[in-house]
Amino acid sequence: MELELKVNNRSEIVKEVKHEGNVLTLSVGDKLYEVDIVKVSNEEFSVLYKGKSFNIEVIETSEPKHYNVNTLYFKFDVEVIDNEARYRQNRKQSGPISNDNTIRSPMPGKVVKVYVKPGDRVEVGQPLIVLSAMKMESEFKAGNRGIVREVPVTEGETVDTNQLLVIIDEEEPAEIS
Amino acid sequence: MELELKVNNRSEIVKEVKHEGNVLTLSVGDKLYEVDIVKVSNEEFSVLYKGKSFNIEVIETSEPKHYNVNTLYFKFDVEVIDNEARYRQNRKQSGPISNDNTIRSPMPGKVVKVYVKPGDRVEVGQPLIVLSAMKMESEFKAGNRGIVREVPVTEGETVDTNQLLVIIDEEEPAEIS
Amino acid sequence: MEQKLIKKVLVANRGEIAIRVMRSCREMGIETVAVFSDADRTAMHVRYANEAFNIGPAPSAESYLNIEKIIETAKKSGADAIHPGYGFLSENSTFSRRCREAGIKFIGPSPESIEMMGDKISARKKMIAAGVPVVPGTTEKLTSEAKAIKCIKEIGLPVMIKASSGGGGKGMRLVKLESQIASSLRAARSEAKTSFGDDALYIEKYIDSPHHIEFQILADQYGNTVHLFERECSVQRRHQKVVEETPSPLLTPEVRTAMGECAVAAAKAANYEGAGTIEFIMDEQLNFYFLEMNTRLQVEHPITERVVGVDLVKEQIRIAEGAKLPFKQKDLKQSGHSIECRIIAEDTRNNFMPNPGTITHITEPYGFGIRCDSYVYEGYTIPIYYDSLISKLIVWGRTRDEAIDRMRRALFEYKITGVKTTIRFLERIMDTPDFKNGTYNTHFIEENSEFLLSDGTCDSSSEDMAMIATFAQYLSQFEISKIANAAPSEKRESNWKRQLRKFTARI
Amino acid sequence: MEQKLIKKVLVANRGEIAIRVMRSCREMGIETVAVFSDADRTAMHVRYANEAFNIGPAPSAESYLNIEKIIETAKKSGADAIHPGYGFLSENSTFSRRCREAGIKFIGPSPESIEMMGDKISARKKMIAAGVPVVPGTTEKLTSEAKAIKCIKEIGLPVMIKASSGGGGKGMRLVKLESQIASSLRAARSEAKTSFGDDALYIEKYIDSPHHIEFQILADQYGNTVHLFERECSVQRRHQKVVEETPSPLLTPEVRTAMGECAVAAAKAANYEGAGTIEFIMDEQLNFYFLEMNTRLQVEHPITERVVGVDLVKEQIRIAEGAKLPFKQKDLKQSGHSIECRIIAEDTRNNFMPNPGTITHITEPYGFGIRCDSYVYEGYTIPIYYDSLISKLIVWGRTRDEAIDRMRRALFEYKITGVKTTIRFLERIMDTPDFKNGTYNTHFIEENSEFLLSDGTCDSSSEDMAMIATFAQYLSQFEISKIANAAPSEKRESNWKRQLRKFTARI
Repeated sequence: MELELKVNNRSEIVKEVKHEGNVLTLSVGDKLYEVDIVKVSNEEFSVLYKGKSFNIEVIETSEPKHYNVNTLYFKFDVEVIDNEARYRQNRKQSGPISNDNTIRSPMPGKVVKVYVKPGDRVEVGQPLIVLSAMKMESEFKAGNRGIVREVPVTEGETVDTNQLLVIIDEEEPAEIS
Repeated sequence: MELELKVNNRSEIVKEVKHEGNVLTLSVGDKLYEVDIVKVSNEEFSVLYKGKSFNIEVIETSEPKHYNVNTLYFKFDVEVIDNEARYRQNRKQSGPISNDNTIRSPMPGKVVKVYVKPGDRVEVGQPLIVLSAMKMESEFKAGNRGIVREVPVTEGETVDTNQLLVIIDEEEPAEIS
Repeated sequence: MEQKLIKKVLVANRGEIAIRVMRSCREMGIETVAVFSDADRTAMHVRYANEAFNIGPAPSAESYLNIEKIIETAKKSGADAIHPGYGFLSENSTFSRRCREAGIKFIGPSPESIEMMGDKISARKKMIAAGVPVVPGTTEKLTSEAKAIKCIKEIGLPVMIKASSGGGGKGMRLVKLESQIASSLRAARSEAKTSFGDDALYIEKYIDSPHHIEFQILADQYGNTVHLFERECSVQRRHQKVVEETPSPLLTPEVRTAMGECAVAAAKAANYEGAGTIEFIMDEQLNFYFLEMNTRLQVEHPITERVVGVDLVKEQIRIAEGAKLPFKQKDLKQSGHSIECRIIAEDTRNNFMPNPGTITHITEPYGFGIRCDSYVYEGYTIPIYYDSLISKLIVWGRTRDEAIDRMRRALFEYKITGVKTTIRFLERIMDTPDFKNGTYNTHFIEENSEFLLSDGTCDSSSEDMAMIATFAQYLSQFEISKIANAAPSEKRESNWKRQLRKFTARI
Repeated sequence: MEQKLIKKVLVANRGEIAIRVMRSCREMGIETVAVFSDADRTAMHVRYANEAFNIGPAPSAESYLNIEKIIETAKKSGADAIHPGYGFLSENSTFSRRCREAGIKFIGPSPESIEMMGDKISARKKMIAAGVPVVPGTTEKLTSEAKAIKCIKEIGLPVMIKASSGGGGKGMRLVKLESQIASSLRAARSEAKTSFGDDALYIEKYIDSPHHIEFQILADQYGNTVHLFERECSVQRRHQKVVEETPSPLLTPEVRTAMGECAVAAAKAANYEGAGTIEFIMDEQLNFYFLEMNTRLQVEHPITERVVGVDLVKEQIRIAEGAKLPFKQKDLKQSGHSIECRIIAEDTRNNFMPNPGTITHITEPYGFGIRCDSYVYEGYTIPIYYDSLISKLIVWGRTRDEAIDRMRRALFEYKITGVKTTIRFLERIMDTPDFKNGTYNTHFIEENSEFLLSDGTCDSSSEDMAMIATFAQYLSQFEISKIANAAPSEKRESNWKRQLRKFTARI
């Protein structure tokens, strides 16, 4: 078993060398580890390495092959790189997936106010939409001048993290009069 | 949906009448219930009935279609009666499944001493086997006079609940001299 | 007044405070009624109560703030009293009045007391009359510059000059030096005139590095009033308390006594009944001024309970029943030190944005000196409609140092996954020198923000461990056959175990 | 003696006590080393410690009692001290001596103290010399009937006549009336002669309805010794403590003072260092007698910690470091009331048979005045090799009545599924009149067994609810399409949610 893993912009090949009972010998890049590792619950591992006791959570995310990994004091995003991931990554590098003209919700919440509709002309800083979550309201403003292309949500609708709220087609900035 | 359930020697037909959202209307025997019921975890239900709040655990057992059900203060064994269960029940009534001459472990533990082997003649009260669990030792004695037929465990072996320890072929009681 | 035992309490609240109130009711043998919105059917308070009734849609205005629906539910369930918790209707005088009209005991003060203390100007006047210090300042409009200068001299620098008709910072000037007085007055007047068409000014003492210190009081229906000492609440972020402790590391015994006497005088002036809190602002020279009264239980009440040894909810209920206070001021003492940390579902790395979601896993801290008032459970989805407080962690220690050590240990043990929380941020607070030394004021978080939000140094070996565990997780999903079972005595598996196995295939 | 700070502690134990010790170490900034047997790889103490090492096979004799292996592990890990917890090697003088030889500090008394107090006869003699009352009785063999009668008259009835060389109840006679003395002596002598070939007798005071009361002591390396008051441990089943409380409802202030002084004298006589417990037996007239000394931390130490406000493990460690006691006797006070219930994995309906197994679900109690020292977690399999204690529930109340109310509430909240536990049995103890009134002795469980083991009355509506929930469970497995989701804001599902869904399909 061999896997390419990526964490904090560092990519390493992790390779199983031996696996007897709880004791797993593996290489991470050019380093060799012998760990006593056991799964204590669905997403939690107890790892003993050179006597040190580590508790590590490995939690699946909504993105396939991406894991949130929590050690005692650190949180990591670990990605399993395979052919599919490599393909996606290449695509990502060639074209922007998000920019200032696409507004997505940063948290689950409820749309309390929509100020604009498709076709509206908006100026920099103009309020577009207000989201409410847990007694806190956040107003989202236009980052660029442009024409509203899409507003796929309505007032009163609940939205999830990362859900699309507004898309704006950018125009050239107007001359300052 | 209709099901025959058995609890404490009482059998009732439970039948779904209506099910809208969380609200389930059903009959238990000739009584009609309208309950607001929701599953809050794998084996736990929150039930509101006439305003009263109940938390009920329904836990699968190792026996199929038998559930341990815990309400606040009571523990019930609830059995789902279907054709298979009816067949097994009929069998059970016609022939004994366990008797004094079959000794099974009442808990998981370790066999620390085996006093007898197949073919041994044993008297009433004679020690047969000692089981140890959690710092407590339990000695199992012969309930009847007889010949040991089988001892399918050995000293040092760990056993699970209900595992067979000794079988004795009964003899007629000896005359008291 | 005659005593009337309460048999059933409707708790007009949700979250941790609803459960906290129900716990004391249960200990007293009192039945509890929960109310819940459509978003809260699976919430813990619904499951904990003896009875539970839906009172409307998710938005608070249509459920937890719906006075008539709550009164109707109390009548339907036969509750003889209502506990409002904190927030929602707890400081709503209309609600207190409607309870009185409906013949249901409101566990809290009268509508008259709530109204008197709710209006800042009437409260300030009442306090002055009762001899309680308020922030020094003019109470009348100043139109002459000479009079303004006279006032400033009386109050003493620094002062804040404000426009009488003002708001939003317009016409406001902070004056620290005597040489600035005249020019500042002129600038403020001109700005006030332009902004509000009225150049009248108002002058208030400026408290430079303020401390927020509050006193817990209890008053029965017979005028007996005691205080249960202070709570230091200066660790705040955007006026939201984050950490509270008692005793305050700042107070001297003399100042404590003086403040306690003022707190009792304030409560008496308000004709107060039940549990309440007098908030003070204090400067570095330990001068203290009345800020406002909270006519309800506070979020941070547990630290007082721990150090004074009194269950405040039980006392609230007994007072509502018409009992006399069971202790006098001299019976109450502070013993040891207590700290509370508020665990909030927010993303400290993303401007403290609320972070609702589904709780996947919780490990709560335990052991000597630990209390945790929480309401979430594994699999529970925190709704987006309400407050983001998910838990309060309270510790006690023989000394302040021991309490801090214990809090660090408890925060280390506390694990919540599924939503982002402030746990790590709170750990950093416990490590901040200003907090450890007890030398902090309300600017603490602002002044220490860099330290509080910095990462620890992460070496590559931690990364390696993260990769190893991920590898193991991946392995366990694909190589079921390689299961090495750590528990030695499982030969036969129950259905449950087989089910579980799917998820905990041990590698 | 010089002070030497401890930097790393090996905890030579498992279960709740190992974690309890590690918690205090963590608060003190001391690193911890766990040791574990093959059966304990997934145990919580292994996960809690900074380091963990396997020390052998599951049976205790080959792991937790393996002195050389533990010393070797301490050296390997660089631990400078060993905490033995309770049980296992905690009262083993050889272990204490081996630690000393290896240059590792044993957190506990010297081997000499352990040996002196471990031998009942030498301890009894030492106590008599120190002026501590012991159960009155002869210390020499009685062979003449006249002398025996004289002794009995001196001790006073009732007495127990025992065969000097005896054991197992043979040659033993309880004498309550004067008229029985002569015949009982004769019968005992004859039985002793037949059974052991020796008709020498021994006479001891018989304590009729005994109370078991113990005193906590702390002694530093400089001879400073204090007691931390009593623990009432009379609720026992087969000599196993089940519930403990402090203060004892039986003691008067005068008797408490007298016993405390005896406890301190006993510890001084033993040249004691560290935390220890002096056990007394007490009759209905409050006469008390030294029973034995436990030269270690007791299971029930948390109730003392709560009422006196001292972390006993921290004091043990500080004493081991060579620190002086930080308080004198007059600084220590009892505040409020504390009760501990032992939660044990046993089947109370099946003769209290141990009931190991896998924990499927736990809900631990929380809130004001609750402490829970546990070590199990969901999915953990309790091994068959060790003690069946899984958790200790400790409550505090301002009064004894409040503590009992709180314990009932906490037991109500405590839910453990997967193994049978004593929780329900403990709830019945809290409801037993003799316990509520505080009028109980060591016969309590025996005398109240019918009440304690009886079922509540169960009406058919509870049965109906059980059937309804079972029906719903069955339904949820077969009608996945009918899922009605209680949480309103879930539109998009994470993988995790999809996985969970399989199990929590809401009906």
